[in-house]
Amino acid sequence: MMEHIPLNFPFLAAALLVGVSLYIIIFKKNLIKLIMGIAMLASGVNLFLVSLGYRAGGTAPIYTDVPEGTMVMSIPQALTLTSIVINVAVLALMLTMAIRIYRHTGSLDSEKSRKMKG
Amino acid sequence: MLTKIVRTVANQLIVFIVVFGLYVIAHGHITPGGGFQGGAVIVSGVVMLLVAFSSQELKKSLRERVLSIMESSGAIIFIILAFIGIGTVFFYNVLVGTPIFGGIPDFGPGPGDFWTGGVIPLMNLAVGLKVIAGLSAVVLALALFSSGEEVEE
Amino acid sequence: MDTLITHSAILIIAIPLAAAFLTIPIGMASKKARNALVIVSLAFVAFLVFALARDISINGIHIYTLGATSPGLAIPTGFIVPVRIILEVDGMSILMGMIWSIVALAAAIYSLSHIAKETGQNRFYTLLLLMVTGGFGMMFTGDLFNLFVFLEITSISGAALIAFRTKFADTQEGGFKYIVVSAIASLMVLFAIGLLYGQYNLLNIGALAQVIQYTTPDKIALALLVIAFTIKAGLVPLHLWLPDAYSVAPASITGMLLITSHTCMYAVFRVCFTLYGGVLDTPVVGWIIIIFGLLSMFVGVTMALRQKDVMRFLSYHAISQLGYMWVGVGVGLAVLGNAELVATFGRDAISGGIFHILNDAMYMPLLFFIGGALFYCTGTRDLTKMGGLAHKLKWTTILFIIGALCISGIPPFNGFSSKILIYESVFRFHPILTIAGIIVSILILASFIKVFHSAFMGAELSEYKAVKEVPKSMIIAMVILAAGIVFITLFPSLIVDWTIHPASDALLNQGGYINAVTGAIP
Amino acid sequence: MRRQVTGLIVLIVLVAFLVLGVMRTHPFGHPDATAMDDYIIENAQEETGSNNVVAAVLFDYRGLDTLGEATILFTAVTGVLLLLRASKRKEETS
Repeated sequence: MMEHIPLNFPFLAAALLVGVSLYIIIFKKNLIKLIMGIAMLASGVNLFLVSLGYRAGGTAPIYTDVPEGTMVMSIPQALTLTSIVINVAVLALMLTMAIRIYRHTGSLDSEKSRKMKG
Repeated sequence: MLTKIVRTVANQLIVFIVVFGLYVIAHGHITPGGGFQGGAVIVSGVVMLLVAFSSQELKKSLRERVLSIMESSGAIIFIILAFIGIGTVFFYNVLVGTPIFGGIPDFGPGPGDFWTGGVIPLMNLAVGLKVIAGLSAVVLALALFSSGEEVEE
Repeated sequence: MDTLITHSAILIIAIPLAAAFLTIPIGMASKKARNALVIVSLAFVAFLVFALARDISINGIHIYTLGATSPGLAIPTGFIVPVRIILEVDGMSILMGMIWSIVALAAAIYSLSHIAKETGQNRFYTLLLLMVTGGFGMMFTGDLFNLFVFLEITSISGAALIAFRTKFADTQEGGFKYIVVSAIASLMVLFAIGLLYGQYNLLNIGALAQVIQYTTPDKIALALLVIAFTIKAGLVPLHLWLPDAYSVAPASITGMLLITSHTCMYAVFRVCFTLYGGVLDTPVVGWIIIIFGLLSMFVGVTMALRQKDVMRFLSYHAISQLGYMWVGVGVGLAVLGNAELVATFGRDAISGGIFHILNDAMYMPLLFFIGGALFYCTGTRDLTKMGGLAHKLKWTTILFIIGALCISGIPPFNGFSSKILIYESVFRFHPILTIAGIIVSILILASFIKVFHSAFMGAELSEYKAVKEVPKSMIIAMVILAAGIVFITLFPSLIVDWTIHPASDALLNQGGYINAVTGAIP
Repeated sequence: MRRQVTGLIVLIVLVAFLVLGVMRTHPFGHPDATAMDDYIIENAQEETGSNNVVAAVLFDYRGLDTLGEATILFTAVTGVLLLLRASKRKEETS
């Protein structure tokens, strides 16, 4: 029974998380929901990155008193760390602009607050 | 501003949060963690204070101007640490083998020595300073702006 | 001097960065010192870029391994693949670097008086320098993840600068659109990097290019990378954010944003030619790029014809000009597998496309700066409200005429020399492309005549009686770009031999790029 | 309505792409190629003196990325403070 479970389950989960967030980004009109969608998209990509580096039975790539054994790959962890911080920065700026838009137009609906067309 | 109970508890807790954050920053090269993580821990304490007290209250002790300069200096320290390697190559870890953080641990598992890592602990400190100041400034500015006040230049 | 050249690749990235960190503390003390810091650091970087360009034309591809025991040590001794981040500067990167250094310097000088009345100038210049850093990083890096990081620096600083004038609602909307689009695009890039890393455990472009096999995940990574970078470059049909963002930014930033579009285009070329060059199904990808490039040319120019806002008008023209470059390089990509066709016209088509990048990077920012000057003088971007400005703005009018003649490809201006190079080579590939290009050129000329008539000609309007010529620093910035145009116009063959052909050869020479990193002859 | 249909098509195509891509990636927990990471895990202690290999990657092997990351944070903070600034100077209002 165990063999039928796909080993790539974490990767699929990451892809589906990306899919759900893309759904939110494409179909939701509220700016805050859009921002949440982008945060989820980032989480999906980060999940994918960090699960790429996993090695079965591996420990964290830090030499401590833990007995020697396989270690999981360290570069994906560093990349994920970088990407998380980048996303925090992007989110902060997006929220600031959303607040400013709300101040100007009184609405967070992307249809109503839209001024420019053509 | 929340009730007196919350404010008192927050006032006591912030000490522990800051100490833990500093621990995470300082031991970034031997245990999980580092400048970003420890900085985020301390900023979570700042957010707690922001919830317990009002943003106006907090503004008296955390000036944005000061935070700005702190952040810039953290960034400048980081880039200077990268620049001191330029005798060899940019980002070269010059301190490995010197008395300051120069220890090289034996290969394989071990308890970890604080005086290792070359420029890595120093960079962690610089990044920590930057993250604390930067994220506090963002959180504070957003809170102040939502309560109707704009940031001074 | 030799040490300076050895370290110049990283210095070009690190000096604007250090200056950006210093801008806020220095700006708090003195405004003049801050302005001097910005201009001097950018001028020094421009000097370094040209010195490096000279070195590359003599010694070939420049390698810089960060944190290794020597800059040229790309692969650790006794090991097989690169581990550290490597900066790799070849003819194409340095051409983009030269463009970026000139435009950034001009934009900084232009800003000195353009935003003089606004608050928040310290942070404005900080972000401007950070954007310069991000652009240089994207051009010079040889590492995929590093490319992503610098892409993010460019996008975030760009978005904040677009929304700089916070008192208008449309600036916030433009900035928000820009950052949402950039965030999605860069996360797509990151996903693609993950797919490549998962298979080959490599992040270096050269090392990846050596082992890449074109499996299913590779194809998907290619699609994600190309889509993401073309979104950021503003290729039709993914261009909808571009006019909204470009038209509301301060004019100096619009000029720089255009170069970031070129840089994203450069990233597409890097991915298609260098990363996937050996395995790519080039005719298919080439044709896709050509078709969307043609679409860009037409959609851009037809949308521009009906614009009333001068900056939106120019933004749509920018899209249309980007189309020419896509078509030129796309033709080169389509014949990449066939050495004979590459020699007869493929190389010329790529050269034409790249030459057009250089020309576009000179006249398009100039036109954006003029649009900003009109806004500075009249307080409006609406063309129907302007008129008779030639009486007051002598310099601006002359510069506008130069820019308009260049963009419409009137001989002997520089826009003509690159367009003719594209037309000639593309004609041998498919005549319809050349005909389309000529039609679009005529439409561009028509639209510019219309704008010139409505904004500059006619009787002096009463509400603009008090208008004076724009401040000196704005004129100096525009004259720098106009001088570039005149230089290219006078010596087109010199420029092509010195900068354009090395750049197109660098794109075609995938083996050289790989060899510089891995040291193995592929 | 037309926009919704286009959106749906884009969504389905993209998700199909991603799922196809991740299905063909190596089995979870058993990466095919590990040369670069093995080198770093072997040599990080000797070359950088850091027991934490992730810290060694962050600040030594891929230091420029971390500098970029710190720069991005700096950029965002600067951007937020720039956008939330008062649009008039204090001396002008008083």
